Amino acid sequence: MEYVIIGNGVASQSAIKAIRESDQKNRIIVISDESYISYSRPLISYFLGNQVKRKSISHLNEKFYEKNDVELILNNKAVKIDLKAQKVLLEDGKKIHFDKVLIAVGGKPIIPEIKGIQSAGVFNLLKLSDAEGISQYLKEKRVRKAVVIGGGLIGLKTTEALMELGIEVTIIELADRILSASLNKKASNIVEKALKNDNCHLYFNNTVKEIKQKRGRVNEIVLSSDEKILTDLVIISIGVRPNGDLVKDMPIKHKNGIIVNQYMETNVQNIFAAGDCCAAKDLFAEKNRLIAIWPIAVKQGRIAGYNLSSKKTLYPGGFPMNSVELCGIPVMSVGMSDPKNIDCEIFEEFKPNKSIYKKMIIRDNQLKGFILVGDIDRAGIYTGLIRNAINISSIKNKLLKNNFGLLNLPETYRKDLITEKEVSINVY
Amino acid sequence: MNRFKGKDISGCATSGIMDKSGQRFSGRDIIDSIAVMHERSNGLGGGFAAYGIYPDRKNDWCFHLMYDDISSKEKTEERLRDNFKILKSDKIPTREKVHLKYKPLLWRYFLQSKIEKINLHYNFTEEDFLVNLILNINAQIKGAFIFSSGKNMGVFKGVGYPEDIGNFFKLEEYAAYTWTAHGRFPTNTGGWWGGAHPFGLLDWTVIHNGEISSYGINKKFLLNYGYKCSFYTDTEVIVYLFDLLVRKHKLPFNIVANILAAPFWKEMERKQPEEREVLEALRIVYAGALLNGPFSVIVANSENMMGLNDRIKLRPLVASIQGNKLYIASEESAIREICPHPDKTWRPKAGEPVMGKLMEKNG
Amino acid sequence: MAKRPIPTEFIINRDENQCISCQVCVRMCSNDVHSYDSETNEILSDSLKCVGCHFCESICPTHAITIKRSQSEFKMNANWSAGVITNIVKQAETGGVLLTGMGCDKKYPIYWDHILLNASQVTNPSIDPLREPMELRTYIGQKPDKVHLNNKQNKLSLNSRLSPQIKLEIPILFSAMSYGSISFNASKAIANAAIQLGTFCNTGEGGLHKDFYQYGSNTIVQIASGRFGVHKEYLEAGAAIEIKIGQGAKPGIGGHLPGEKVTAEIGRTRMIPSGTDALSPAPHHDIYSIEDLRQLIFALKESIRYKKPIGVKIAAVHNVAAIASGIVRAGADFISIDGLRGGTGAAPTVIRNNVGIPIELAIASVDQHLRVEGIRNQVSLIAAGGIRSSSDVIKAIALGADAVYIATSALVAMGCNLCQRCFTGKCNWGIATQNPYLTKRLNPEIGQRRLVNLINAWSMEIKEMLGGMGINAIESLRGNREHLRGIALSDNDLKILGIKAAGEA
Amino acid sequence: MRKIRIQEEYCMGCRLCEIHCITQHSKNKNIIKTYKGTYSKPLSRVVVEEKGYISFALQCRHCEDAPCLDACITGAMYRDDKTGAILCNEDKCIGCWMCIMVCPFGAISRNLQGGKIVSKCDLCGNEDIPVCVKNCPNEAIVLEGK
Repeated sequence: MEYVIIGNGVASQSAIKAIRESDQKNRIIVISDESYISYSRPLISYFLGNQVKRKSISHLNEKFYEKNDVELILNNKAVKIDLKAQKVLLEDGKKIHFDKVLIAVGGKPIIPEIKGIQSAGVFNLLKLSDAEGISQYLKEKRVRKAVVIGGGLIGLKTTEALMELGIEVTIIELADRILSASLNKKASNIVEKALKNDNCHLYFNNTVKEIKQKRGRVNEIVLSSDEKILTDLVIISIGVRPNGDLVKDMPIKHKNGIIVNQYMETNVQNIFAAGDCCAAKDLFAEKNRLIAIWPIAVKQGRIAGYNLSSKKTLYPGGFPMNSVELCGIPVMSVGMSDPKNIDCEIFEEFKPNKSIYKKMIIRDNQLKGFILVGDIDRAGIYTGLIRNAINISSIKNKLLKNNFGLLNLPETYRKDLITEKEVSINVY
Repeated sequence: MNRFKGKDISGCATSGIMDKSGQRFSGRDIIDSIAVMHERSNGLGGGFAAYGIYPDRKNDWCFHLMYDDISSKEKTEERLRDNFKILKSDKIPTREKVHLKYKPLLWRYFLQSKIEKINLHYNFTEEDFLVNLILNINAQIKGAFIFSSGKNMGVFKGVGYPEDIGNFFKLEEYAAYTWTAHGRFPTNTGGWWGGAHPFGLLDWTVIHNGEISSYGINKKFLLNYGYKCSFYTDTEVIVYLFDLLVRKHKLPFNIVANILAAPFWKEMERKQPEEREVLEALRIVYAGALLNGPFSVIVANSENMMGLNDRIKLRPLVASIQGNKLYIASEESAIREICPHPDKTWRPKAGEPVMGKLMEKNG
Repeated sequence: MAKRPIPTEFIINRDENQCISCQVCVRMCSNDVHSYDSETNEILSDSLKCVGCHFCESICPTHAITIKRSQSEFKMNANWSAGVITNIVKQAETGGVLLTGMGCDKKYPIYWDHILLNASQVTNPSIDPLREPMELRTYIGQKPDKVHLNNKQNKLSLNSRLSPQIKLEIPILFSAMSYGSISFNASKAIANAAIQLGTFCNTGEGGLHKDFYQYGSNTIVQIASGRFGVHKEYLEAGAAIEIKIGQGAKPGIGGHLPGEKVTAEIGRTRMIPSGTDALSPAPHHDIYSIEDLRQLIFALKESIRYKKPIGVKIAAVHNVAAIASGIVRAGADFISIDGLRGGTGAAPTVIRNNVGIPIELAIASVDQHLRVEGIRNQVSLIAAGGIRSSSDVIKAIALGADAVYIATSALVAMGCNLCQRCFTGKCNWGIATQNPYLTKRLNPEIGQRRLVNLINAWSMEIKEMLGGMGINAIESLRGNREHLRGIALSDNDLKILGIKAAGEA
Repeated sequence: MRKIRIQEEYCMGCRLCEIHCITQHSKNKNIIKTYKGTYSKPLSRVVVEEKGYISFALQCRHCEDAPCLDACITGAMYRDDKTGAILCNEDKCIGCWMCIMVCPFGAISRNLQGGKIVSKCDLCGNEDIPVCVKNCPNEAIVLEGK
């Protein structure tokens, strides 16, 4: 029997581990359009900023594929899945037989319609190759200024990387604040202030309508507000969307993300999906949802792996969460961070001068999400409360106490935790 | 002549022969047998018990007494006259040429107790009456000592090597169906004739090799039942225990072994529930009768002879059988000397009694 | 008005080079001796508050603390010692009776230390307990004078069953310590140890906590003058019942558990309102004479269908022997005699230090008296009060005890250092306290382990000593005073102890 | 697979575990030097939580199904094959604090002295018994498995 895994991101790897737990004999074939064996996507901005060396950009040891005896096909794109013939078609015409397929092709950057976007010096930063491209460009051209389009997580990490390299960065953000997806205004402000201190320019409610070039490479951008900004480099990071190329003309259901059931299986039998390309169970909502974050990719990959090797396992569902440190300020946002529902109780603590902001979002006596900026110690305890849907009516007002700890938790939950009774500690 | 000085401690030689059919035989054998073990005694005591030696007076009590002087003899005889009809009294026949350091006056009395005297005591059996009297005379009359007090049996003992004592008492002239003999090796008494073994009470006799570490509590236990131990000898304790357990408490002779050398609790736990219950009860109730420390004893009465070892066999004891004859001795040599080819010879296990029972009392 | 200061009893020696200001001592001391000065990052200690329990000393990670006796001395005066003076000062301040805990600490002779044991040489071999079986099993209960057997075709069986006995694998029991005077965890540790060791613990007059009914088979339930926690289930739960008449630490007076120690649980167990003082009267108000006692004994025997032994505990007082024989005749199956040095959770100092007689003399005279009366086998004797070691145990047994009770030794095994402040409820070792912050300091599993270790060590030593005497069953030593000799004792002491002087054959 | 069991009911709150943990992870492992020495003390990887008379010492549970392992984007967090302990390779850690975000025990902390790396219980790798367990006077934390 053959397992074919398309993509070699982290979802792919944890699927491999999971399969090998129970099945050491059957073949595993991994197809990747990249030329490297796996590396950690979130690290590429650190790589760009020289904060991480090339060798340590891989999060697993280089023997990984040998150890799990995986047949790795690099630099080759899977273009089609022939269900009848049970074959995966590759760019170069090769056909790979499969019994079961895992689609883990991740996402791809959203490229906006902007005049001059093809000009040299315009990049996006998603893959290692992008990072290498940029580094190369920086070396050749003497880049002093850069514009980052999009103040999302990638945008900001890129910004940080560039600033590390002594480049003056301007961020153009469509929304009224950075990290609009995960933070509210107060939280964003703290980070914005820090960015400004580090001499980074921010434009909100604004976007780029044209990229001008001189001698075949960018030297200026024009904002929708008609302001002009000189720059040597443009990074486009307005977001990522699930990569649906492979399935677009197949009977596989997909609506921003390949739809999978709780076994990570698509509507087509033996075709599974996991990671940033798939929309799976949302712990808080009825309908599936794509949550493009690392831990969920790991989890989904594993669950998919188990089910591939026919060890029936349920995906419990997840919720968004992210943690990052920007300009030395730790920032965390978990679950619903800026809900519109009025039926939520909000507990807040705001100390701008200390760059501290905390926000707890509670609905029907359960913690549904939180934002922590500046002080994130023991944040996981809150995450646990969300994950296990603990009734916190008795401790609401203690949540924001400093040295909030396990002792503040409802006793039964606390005891179950420390005696490691059946509480789910690994659901995202 | 140190009497009542500290507790007697001694190692010893023992030998016993019983003809279960009741056939009587001369004392020659037992003397030869005990003589073999000369090395095991040191001349400070030897003695014999013989059963069936007075057939024509077998229904009369026969007391053997030793007197240090005439006055004690008079006092005692007055006491005897007082309580008994003295049918016959004479000197115990001895061979005077046998050299012995010291020789007390040795007298023999055949008696019948006076019923009215017995009835003076509230529900006393004749035996109770006798035991009471014997203990009193022995305790109270200085210089007098009753060392044999059964029917149709006798104890012969003194200070010297056992073969000399046997010779002295002319034992080859007696015929008995059960003979026991003892050679002493005391470590702390100069040797007093009364202290030699066998120790007798009524027709109980005990010869004993060893030292009983539980002496103190055995003594107190007996005190509880009215036995005053006055001679500081383990042997005395053992005799009283037999008298108490078999004569007074009516326990089967062989069961007494399970009290004096009680099995370990763990062993009892392996027994059948009913037997276990019995054994545990015996040990719980008669805890004070447990003989602890090294010993091998030969106990006899008119119908039985029993050899018994302590519960971890710290002293030697060998037994043989040939035809109707049962031999028990400290050393096998003592048996082979007089019975070269026994049908069977064995080493009894610790605490496991060797029993000889008279088949039919003819004699 | 300022109090007249009492000189400190102890001095806290803190080696500043060793002290790392980790504040463990600060956190642990229930008497607030230590405090942390954040300005100087130093630990300060108030010697005056120190009771000398040595908890801080034992827990200090750098051994920086040493507790020393205070050097402060009054003018030398054999008659007016520092102790005497401070007591007077205290009473002048408070006008109250002086309270104390644990047993008498006065300098009366300790007869154990004047008794020597025997051993075998040549004439009989000593026994090696590692090679030969050594039996310590002991039965507590009334023994008949004789065993009656049926002999049906050489099949022997008991004609009459023995009266109820309790079986001890080692002749050592845990003496009465009530749940209340000691903590739940301490009681639990003791009960579990008793089970593991095949011996018994004693409820004292604290009743039996519902969680402890499972230990009933190894528990002696006590009935004291307060009748706390006594009811049908209680009586039926135990393996034996003990009527407590007196206690060695405070003969002739009742008990007092201060209200602050009476938590809800304890109140429930004792069947009294929590927070109220538990006062047990000096006498049982239904026992004003020996015949009253007999009635109670048989009332109890009836109530449990004669299935379990009933004992009576008395303090060792001057005519203890006569009293004991009275109790035997009143039908008791065992008598516990508690000597002068027996412990307590709280007693008036003056009583504790001046009333009663040492257990060594008491047990000797009781055993002797009962033997002379020929009733010794009708009762088992348990000696209590100041048994400190295996040699004390074996001497007590040779003097005539069937078994011994230990309590203080058990507490020491669990941590106690005899600071004698049990009545304050501030026991740092989590033993004599009900304060939840302190009680959790005694992990019952550790307590049990330590108790079991102690008793196992003692029984090994006892076996060695027995073997040395050429004895392989404890009953052969019981009352066997031939194996004891007295040293540096008066003829009278020797006479009472019923032993010869060392050197006598 | 080693595991540290917490016996909340026996924790006396003495914090000796913290003291010995700090010592164990200090440069010289000598308690006096660690506390009296000039350079700064490391963080304690075991933390005693205390409220009234309830207290317990908590360190990384080294979960079988460890969320921090999944959340770590650098692979710094790994499980030791021998002991089963979850360890952090400090050279790889970049301080994104994902692990802190997902640890339901709050048993991982930021080590701000040592740069942006996490500090967590390592079960005292080379010791045969973790020092917190070894030095707990009341067995409120006990080691299970080997």
